[in-house]
Amino acid sequence: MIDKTVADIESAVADIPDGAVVMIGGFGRAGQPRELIDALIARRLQGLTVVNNNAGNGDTGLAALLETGAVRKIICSFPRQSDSWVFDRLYRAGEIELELVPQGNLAERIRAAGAGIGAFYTPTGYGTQLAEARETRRIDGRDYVLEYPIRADYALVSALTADRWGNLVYRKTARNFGPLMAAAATTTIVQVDHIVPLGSIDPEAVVTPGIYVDRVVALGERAWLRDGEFIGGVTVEGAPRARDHHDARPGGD
Amino acid sequence: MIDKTVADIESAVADIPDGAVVMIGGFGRAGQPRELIDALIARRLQGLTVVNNNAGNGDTGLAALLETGAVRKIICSFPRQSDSWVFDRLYRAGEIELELVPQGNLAERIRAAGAGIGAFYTPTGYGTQLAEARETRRIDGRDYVLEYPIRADYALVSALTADRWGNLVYRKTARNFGPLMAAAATTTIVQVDHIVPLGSIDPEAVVTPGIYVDRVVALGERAWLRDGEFIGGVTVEGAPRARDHHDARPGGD
Amino acid sequence: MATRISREELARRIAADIPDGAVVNLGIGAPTLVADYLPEDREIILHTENGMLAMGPKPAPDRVDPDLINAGKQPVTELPGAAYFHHADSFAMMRGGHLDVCVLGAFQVSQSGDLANWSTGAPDAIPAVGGAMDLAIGAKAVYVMTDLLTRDGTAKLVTECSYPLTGVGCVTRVYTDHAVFDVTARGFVVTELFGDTTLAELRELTGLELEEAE
Amino acid sequence: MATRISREELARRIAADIPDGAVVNLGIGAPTLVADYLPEDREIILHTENGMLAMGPKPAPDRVDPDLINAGKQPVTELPGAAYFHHADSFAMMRGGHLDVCVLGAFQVSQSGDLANWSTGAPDAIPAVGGAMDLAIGAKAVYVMTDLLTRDGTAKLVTECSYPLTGVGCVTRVYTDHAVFDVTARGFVVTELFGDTTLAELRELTGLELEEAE
Repeated sequence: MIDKTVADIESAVADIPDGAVVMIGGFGRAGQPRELIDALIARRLQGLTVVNNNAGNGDTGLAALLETGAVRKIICSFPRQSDSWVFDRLYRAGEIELELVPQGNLAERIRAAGAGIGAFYTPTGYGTQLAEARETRRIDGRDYVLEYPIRADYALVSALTADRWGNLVYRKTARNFGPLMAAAATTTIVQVDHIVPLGSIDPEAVVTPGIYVDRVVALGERAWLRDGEFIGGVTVEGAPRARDHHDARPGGD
Repeated sequence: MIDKTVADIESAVADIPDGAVVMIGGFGRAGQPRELIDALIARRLQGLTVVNNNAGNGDTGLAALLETGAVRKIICSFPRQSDSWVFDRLYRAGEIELELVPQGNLAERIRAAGAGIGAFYTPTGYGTQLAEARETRRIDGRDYVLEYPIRADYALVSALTADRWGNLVYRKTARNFGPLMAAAATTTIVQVDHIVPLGSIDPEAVVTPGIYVDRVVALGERAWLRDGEFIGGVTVEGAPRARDHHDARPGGD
Repeated sequence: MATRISREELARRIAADIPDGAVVNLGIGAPTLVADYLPEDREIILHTENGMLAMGPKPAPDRVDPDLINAGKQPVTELPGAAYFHHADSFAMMRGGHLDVCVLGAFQVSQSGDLANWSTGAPDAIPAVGGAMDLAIGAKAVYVMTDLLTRDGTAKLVTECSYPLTGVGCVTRVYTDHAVFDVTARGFVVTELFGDTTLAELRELTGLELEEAE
Repeated sequence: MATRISREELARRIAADIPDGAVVNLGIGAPTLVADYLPEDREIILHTENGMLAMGPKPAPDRVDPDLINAGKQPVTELPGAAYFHHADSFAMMRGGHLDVCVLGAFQVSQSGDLANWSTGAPDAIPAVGGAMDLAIGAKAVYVMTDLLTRDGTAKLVTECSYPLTGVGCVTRVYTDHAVFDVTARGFVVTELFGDTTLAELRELTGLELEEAE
């Protein structure tokens, strides 16, 4: 019997070694495997290469992982943000290596790894600094840059629901990099709200088939959902929302 | 307001010119846009290039189109079948050109056209006759063949349901080439069972977003479905099933 | 000094050029303002490169959904007809030329349509590109929305970009606070002057041989 | 003449080697027989390259669904845990090395693991390849299921394929009606003999220097 369920989040990441290449899903808070990242932080690893769209925000999640000095190199499209102070400091101090990739090439390179494509010609980045060291080719009158796959040892992904085979559905824009990274990593570890019985996920709506998933861990419903319905009441970061005047009602809590 | 609905199948294909490159979805009967093909046949065109996985079966659908002499060239992966006698005759008579492409490369080349990829290195076909005239490259110890996109002027696709924006869902293995061809053609024409009100299709389950679709035409439910439920009672070709002894019941019709 | 139009007026001006039925991506920053001025009688579908079509306006404060954000990581909503997809599908949609229009900001636009909008090339700057390069080369029409001049009075329309490029020969049209410019084989062509701005003034401000539309 | 095993026995023998949890593609023709012998105490997921995982057995005659077929265009069923996807995703799954096992037929297999199974190269033949080349190079383990000899007694295990190749160096193991052969850096190694077949007989039938497994 196939059962990819892992009981707790610590054991889900227990075998990731120093020096591993780790893809981390998410774009902003959406699809960010926050609890898996925390479990990875607790491992106190060294020399990781991380693939993510960004390079961490504030002091939590990926930024907190960077803060521990665990990450040697990051491959991403948009490191500099208003709250990327952890990355900024490490980068300026020369303590982290950056490979900057246009976002679509990042996505397509991850896709290529999962799809067994050896390399591909993309028009994105042609004639720019980010294609400087790369092969180019004119095809049918358009200029292209040759890009290679990005593979990983591990992928940490957040989805909405899984079954014991690892079939996954996501929720809204939290889908982002998850399906791509799941296919591009040797070992894919997924956190979900719920694990449902096999056969409960509509086969037409499966986004990541279980073939790409190795471990799933259920963490319970996130604060902005109740019984699968959106209830709101949180910030865009998922934190409880501070009430403002408009919400104040006599006797309200 | 966006309304891609076309009232009848004849007008859906009315502007396809002689010499057009036409992708036709389907793998076997599943996903085959039978009625669109019939409407195309009625146009009595010349010099078409057709992209399909096969080269027609029996005397209907794509085979019937070939029979009219409308097709100059076919790009496919599996022309020779037990009932491909129409293609076989034309091919042996030198009346149709064949470009034979391994099935996965066919799918990926169509995908590349829709995705703006100029070319890609695939391991499939390396060292075989079907890669003989092609560039090769060794990448990370594996050998690859360079393949180029396949684009089309028109795609004829069959899906289950559409809305007026052209968002599509398919049914089971009838999905096959539809989503790829819809993205690879300048004009995509889709036949569906039903057109539903905008907002009726679950945004998580849309397989082909309307951005890839130009025209949708509703033909009513196919014989093996009733109110969206599978009821059976047909052959694999969708024809009414001849009753056998096991079905005979006293008083049954 | 010539009359300029406000950023909001410019957003409204750009919105007026977006046809019914268009699929549009509005870049981060000023271009997002365009969404507020889309004509109500047109059905225009907004794409966000993090994986959605038919993005709606921002939600009420108590309806913020961390799973439903735009490319600027701001909360948004979902309109009827929406679809979600992963990043590779989303950027394939862009790169494959399926978007009708994108609106982007700019540091510089050259007369051959080169765009520079991701880096000033400052040696101590931390680079970040995001989806800018994909947007620049992907859409059927690439509109730039920008002030004509930087704060220190330097023109953003140039003979050749001095800042690192985002895309080569990719810009269709530039909407500025002074005028609208089409990028053509003959360089910039002024198609519309705002307020009392004159072609002569624009030539002086930019130092470019600007043509006037016929 | 050595004792051979039947096609059904061979299918059962192959099925016994497929581990619990494996994702498997069974090629068109004889390999589909393997599905009938998969051990009931193992959960094995069947992939069909036309876009499905967790394909089930053929339906009852009155439950044939034209939208639910396998790569051989035969009606099949859907098991709990199934997923549907389009052709590019399906072949990405194969090409990307995500299938554990595929079982294919063969015209010839060379001692370096080259496979020929799509064309006899006859000058008047109409070619057709389908997904054979993708399957040959894609799965983690590529098992060939074949008679050792053609009808006219020629061995299908050869030094070098004379028929057009399907894939280069891609075969893991060959299950024949006489014996099982692993493809190794030293050529074919016989790992199992059926009935009273001997290594000497196999050497005579094939003309190859076959090694015996240690």
